[in-house]
Amino acid sequence: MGIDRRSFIKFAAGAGLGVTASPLPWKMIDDVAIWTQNWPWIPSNPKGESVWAATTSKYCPSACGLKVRMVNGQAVRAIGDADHPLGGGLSPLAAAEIQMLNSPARVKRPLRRIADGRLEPISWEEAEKILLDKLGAAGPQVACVSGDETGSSLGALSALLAGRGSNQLYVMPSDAQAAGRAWRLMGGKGQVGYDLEGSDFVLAVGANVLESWGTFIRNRRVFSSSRGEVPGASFVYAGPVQNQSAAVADQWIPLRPGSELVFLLGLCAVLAQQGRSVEAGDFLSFRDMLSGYDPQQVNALTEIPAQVLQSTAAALIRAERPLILAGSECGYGGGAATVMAGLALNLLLGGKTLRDVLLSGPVLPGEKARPDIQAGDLAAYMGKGASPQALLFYSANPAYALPSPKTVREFIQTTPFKAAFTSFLDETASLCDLVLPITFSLEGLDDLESPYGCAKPFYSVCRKLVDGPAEARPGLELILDLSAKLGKKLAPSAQDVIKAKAKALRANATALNQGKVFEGSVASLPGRFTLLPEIMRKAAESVKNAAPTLLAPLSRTALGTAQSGIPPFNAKLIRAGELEGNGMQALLNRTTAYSRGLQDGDLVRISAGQGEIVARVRIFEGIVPDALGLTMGLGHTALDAFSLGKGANVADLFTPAPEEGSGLTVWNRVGLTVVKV
Amino acid sequence: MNAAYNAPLDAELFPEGLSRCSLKKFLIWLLPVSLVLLWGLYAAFKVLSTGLGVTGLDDYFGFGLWITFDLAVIALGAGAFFTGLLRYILNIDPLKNIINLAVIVGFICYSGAMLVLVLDIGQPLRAWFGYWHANVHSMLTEVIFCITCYCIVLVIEYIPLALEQRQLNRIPFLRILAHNLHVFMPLFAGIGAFLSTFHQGSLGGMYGVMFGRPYAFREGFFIWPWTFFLFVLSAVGSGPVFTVLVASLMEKITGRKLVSWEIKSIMGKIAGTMLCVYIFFKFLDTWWWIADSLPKAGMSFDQMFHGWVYGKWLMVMELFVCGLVPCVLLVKKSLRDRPALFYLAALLDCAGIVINRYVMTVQTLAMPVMPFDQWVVYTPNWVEWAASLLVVAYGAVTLSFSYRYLPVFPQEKELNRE
Amino acid sequence: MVEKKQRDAGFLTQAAPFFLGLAVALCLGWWAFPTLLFSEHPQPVAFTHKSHLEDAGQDCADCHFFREDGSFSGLPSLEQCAECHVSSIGDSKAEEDFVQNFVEPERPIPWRVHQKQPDNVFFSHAAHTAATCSPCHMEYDPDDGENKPDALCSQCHLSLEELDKLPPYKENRLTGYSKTTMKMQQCEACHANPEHYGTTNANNACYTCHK
Amino acid sequence: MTTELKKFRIRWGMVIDVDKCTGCGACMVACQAENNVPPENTSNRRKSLNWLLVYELSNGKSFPGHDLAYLPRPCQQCGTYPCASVCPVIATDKNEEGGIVSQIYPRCIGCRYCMAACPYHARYFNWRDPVWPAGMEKNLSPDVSVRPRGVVEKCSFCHHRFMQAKDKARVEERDIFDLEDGEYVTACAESCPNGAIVFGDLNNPKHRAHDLAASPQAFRLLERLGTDPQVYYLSRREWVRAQGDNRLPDEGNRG
Repeated sequence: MGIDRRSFIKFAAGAGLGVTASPLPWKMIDDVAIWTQNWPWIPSNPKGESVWAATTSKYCPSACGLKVRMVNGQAVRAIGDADHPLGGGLSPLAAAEIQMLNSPARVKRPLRRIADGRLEPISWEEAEKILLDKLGAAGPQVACVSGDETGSSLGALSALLAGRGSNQLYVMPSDAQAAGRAWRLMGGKGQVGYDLEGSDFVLAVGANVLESWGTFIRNRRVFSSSRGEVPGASFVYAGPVQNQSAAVADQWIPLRPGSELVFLLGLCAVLAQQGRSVEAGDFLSFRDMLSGYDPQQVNALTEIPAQVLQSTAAALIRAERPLILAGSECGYGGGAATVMAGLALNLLLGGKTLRDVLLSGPVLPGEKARPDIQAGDLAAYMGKGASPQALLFYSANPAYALPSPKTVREFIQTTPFKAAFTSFLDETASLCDLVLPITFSLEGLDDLESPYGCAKPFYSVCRKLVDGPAEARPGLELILDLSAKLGKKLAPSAQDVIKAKAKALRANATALNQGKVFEGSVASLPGRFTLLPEIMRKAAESVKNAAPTLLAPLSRTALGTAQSGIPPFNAKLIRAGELEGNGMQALLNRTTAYSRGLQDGDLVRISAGQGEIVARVRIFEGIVPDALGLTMGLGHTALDAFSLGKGANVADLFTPAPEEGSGLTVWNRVGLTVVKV
Repeated sequence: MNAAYNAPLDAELFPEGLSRCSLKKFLIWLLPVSLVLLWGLYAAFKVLSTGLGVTGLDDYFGFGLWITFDLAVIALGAGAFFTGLLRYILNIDPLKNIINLAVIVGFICYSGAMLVLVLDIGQPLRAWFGYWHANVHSMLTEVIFCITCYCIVLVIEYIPLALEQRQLNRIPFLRILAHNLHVFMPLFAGIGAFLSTFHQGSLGGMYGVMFGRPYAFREGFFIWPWTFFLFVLSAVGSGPVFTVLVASLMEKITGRKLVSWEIKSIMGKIAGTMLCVYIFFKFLDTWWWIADSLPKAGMSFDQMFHGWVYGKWLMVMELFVCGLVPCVLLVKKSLRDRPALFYLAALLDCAGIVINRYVMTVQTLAMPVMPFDQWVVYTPNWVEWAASLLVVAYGAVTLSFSYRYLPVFPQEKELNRE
Repeated sequence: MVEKKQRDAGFLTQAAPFFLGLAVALCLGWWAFPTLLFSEHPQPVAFTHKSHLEDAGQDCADCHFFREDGSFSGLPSLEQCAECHVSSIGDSKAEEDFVQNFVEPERPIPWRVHQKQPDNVFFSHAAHTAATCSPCHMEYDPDDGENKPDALCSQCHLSLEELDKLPPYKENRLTGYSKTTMKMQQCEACHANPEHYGTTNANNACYTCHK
Repeated sequence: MTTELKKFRIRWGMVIDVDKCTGCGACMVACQAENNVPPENTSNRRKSLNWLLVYELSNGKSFPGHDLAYLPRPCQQCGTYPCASVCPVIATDKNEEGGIVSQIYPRCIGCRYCMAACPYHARYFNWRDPVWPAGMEKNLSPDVSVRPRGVVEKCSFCHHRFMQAKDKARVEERDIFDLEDGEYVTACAESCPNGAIVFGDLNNPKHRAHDLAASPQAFRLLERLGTDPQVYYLSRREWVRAQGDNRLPDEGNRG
């Protein structure tokens, strides 16, 4: 019996009816819709009990407190810790810290440069062998750069170098370094501390106090509490750009870039004229020097209206416990003289809010104290161009962040052997012969002592909370191991270093290991200071011959650190005023732009020294005349897709020069040439 | 009829007594259309497989070219329901000469719009939620219900025409079916008119209810904002002439007379009359919008426009050049009877409605409502164009086949007596 | 008469393909499809509630308890199991396997949860307690001796406490849902019941259950 | 057609002090991490998901009279919502105690009508499937389901935290509708070091947000459209308040 067309149609009709009358089509329609809510390629939520642990952020430069939530051994969220002395909220970096554990820029295994210039994975045994060989061969001809100022790793590195007979350990330049030099010169013993909590009038000069300067999360918590129902401290910001601090400050005092020092001296002059003095051997010569900075002269130098100077000084005098914070917008290169003038102004006002924060001091054989290490001038060292035999980088990215990165890159490249201990494959690591993965925040035992800005000695142990990449090793542990293998045993383990530190600070190591932080007591200020007016005077001289267009860098914490680049979560925080598409934006006010024949949207080539940046003009009225604002933290040439190809690196334009007087390398008055493309 | 030697290969399928071009010529015509179709299908595949990220739509313009296109074709496809209404319910007999085309155009417009909607919604596999989990307060629910139902009605209206195909018509069952469907056509025309009026209206209502968008928001009657009624009126004011334009375009392409001038003129008169009513209320609405609605939202008339892309010229075009002008040209018999002016009026009429749908969709969304927000410009990308052209190509194919094999135009034989 | 019979027979013969198609489709739709749609998986551990409750004298709440943060510990963690089973304490093969495969390598147990809900559902165990339901539904009262203590739990969960062997877990091949889990309709049996609104805090708002 | 105002015993609300916001963006990052919003490396800001977006406001004056402010914009959780009323499939609604406008991802069909209706641009569409850099999906939060492509999402006032706070209260046998101030706060409010965002029950006099919302310096965005938002802003700066709503030139400042 053949199947004719007719019976086939009948069969099909019956089948159609039958299927319709069965659950098949209806269940399928429903299940297909359910399938769309459970697509297998969409990641699923972890499930399980939440465990919380307190720690201090090693990623955020503010060293804010964190409470980390973990589920099934994975960190899932970090929230702020209001009980932490430096905490009380999150910075945009701390908020992304958990995600940075799995950043695409992470280094996950040791890498070695091979003949064709690429980096290839090798085993730790091989890597260690190369490292020990090269360090052994280099002898005392070894230098090291660390990007971690607050951890015991810094001291351990100094001890390691001491064992090799070298003292070439440098930290990345920072405001802390400038302040350290100033404080030491003026007679301070430890690290200068600022009692923000106890102040009723905060004048931030150059320091972007609510975004990037010092322990800024704590600064912001103090700011927050000042805005309660009962008005607390006033915040005044003086600087070239209406930045984050200026946006909420009670007053913004526009200052031309680099004129912070003169502004501060002007304030000192008004106070000195009113009979204020400082217990200092050279106060008289200081006062004499100030006579060159009366309001009229300051106005002539910097165009700050005399009346602004007078009223600011009056407000400072009215305040019971004023605090002046002097620093630089970009966080480094501001020089020691500005900080000295800031400190002098604080002292003229009684210095009630200044603190001498004593540090733990060396605990390892041959270790150098932090201020001694900070005394080294990395920019100057690399600028001189005499490369060592071996160069080590520890969580540092000078090839991106140091001024005139081109010189820095040349310096690194001419060094016969260079190795990076790093969590991220940054610009510097990309130049190295050997890249060694170290754990990131939360992944390995680390510690954090008294970050710059805090008012009291502070110490926190950053415990291992989660597993890092299988081959990443905790940095401190690694340094100790390395030193031992090079023949100098520093300490049996990282835990022993921490215990020694705790002992030195008279802190409870057990509590520290449980996540509690230590806050020490305040030491009294030195009875007598030295003001060194000559340094300030010399430095202030250079303000006189300022270039017609000055660089005003803008800091944006959200854009990451030099080592990490832009965290993936933060890429969408970039605003139109910072990047348009992937093009850099140059902020100019209308008058400045018109006087240079520029209009909104014009493409300009901005050059200074050897560096050059192409950017688009964006009219922004919150910037002083004759200044050009550029956002820092962009223009990475390494790391991951979230950092690459976005804008330009402002450090390219930094032209380092020794500060007259203090000798510290500075780049706070960068003159620019702006040409329309 | 004996097969002539020079008759095309598929001559057996042609409508009784009508000649058609050679199959080769027909296929050559279909070739470019198919290429566009394939391009559109590729775009559709991209959208369905990777999501709407491939389009030029964004979070400011959740609605863009596609929705504009949908609204426009649905308005222009209104010729189907309105002609059906006049032909079957009001018994305006001469319209029988164009009703078939009106139905086909309507079917193409609605099925095409639904095709685009499938691409436009992010989760097409959940499209049936519109029925199952319907929110009766949403204008869009009304749209979903009415459009799908009306599309089914259009299919039912199209079936008897398809069954009149010469070979199919030989099968007794199909012939009887076709005949019976014809008998019921007034019923379907009535349902169609009801459904269509409602969703044309609720498409307008969709915009009118958006009280967060001062550009579109209108007050209204009961639950229906004024845009509800304006959309109905504008659709019936343009749909009929669009059908005529399609017929005339087919005449140009085929080189044969398909619809008599008289019929076209009637359609023009109907559309013109309705357009007049529409334009009258549209002016009233615009005045009230400027005088009352906008100031209530704290906004001025000038704030509704920006630069060239969103300039006032669009409004001048919509209301005057493509509104008042075609009104006059279509209503006044002496002007209407001059073919050049008639076609110009028809084109302007349709363009005006497209502009209306465009500004209601795009300008509504482009206008910043928060004072610190900014105007944004929307540019559709190739995916959106390709998918829209997919519908145009699909329409061309459907029309081509319908014309070639179905007795679409009752007057054709008479008008083309050799 | 004969003619009619012939006609009937003719009709039957003629309609046979139709009914054949109907029958095939009905079998396919009602039997083959529902069977094929689900895949079957055994549990990773041959766990028995019975021996834990009866032999070991444990309480339900020893494993299924509320945490301090209000969340519910539906399944015990491996550490909890290992509190007793750090090494085999009995002589069953199942326990030996468990210790070997999970406790020793510290591998979390990939339980297959019959009531597993998708990510977008938040089920609050704390809201569905005897305290909420028992005032009206006496049969859920745990203090009522006549009723089984799990009467409330078994409203949603399979009753496993008397079983020696765990039933296999069936998973929808397409959606990944457990066959025995509740769908929204079943939640709405209570949540959409207006009688619940005043007496409990149950309501049928979307955000009562979705996340 | 307008939506009726729904009244609830609890009205979860936010009071955002614009004068305290430095625009650092910590709230935006915290929000993404908390709510499993994927990171995006796109230069198209109009296609990236930001449940909370910080806008930069300018007073429009020239130097030195220029002033700027930062205004974080979560979903305004409107009392008279323009969005939920237009959803054809009830994927968004305002129904539960607390008055949070819900968004149900498995229900949403992705028509984007709600986005068109929302004047605050608070709603976002998943233009693509969410992708985290390899390995980062391990750090997803357990609390919020991950959305597939093709659905709309928006700020939920971290509603899952309300669920968790209620569960905690239930276990402690407390009234779930009388939570203490601060027991339930959103991730953004919690993250802000400046304390610019205060979250609480606007109807509960024991909550700080209740008093702050009544401040003479408080304003809401686009109030005159009648949306009745549950998000309040504070600023002592007149020009900032003026930018909260549209005003005709002849209406003065608080029209």
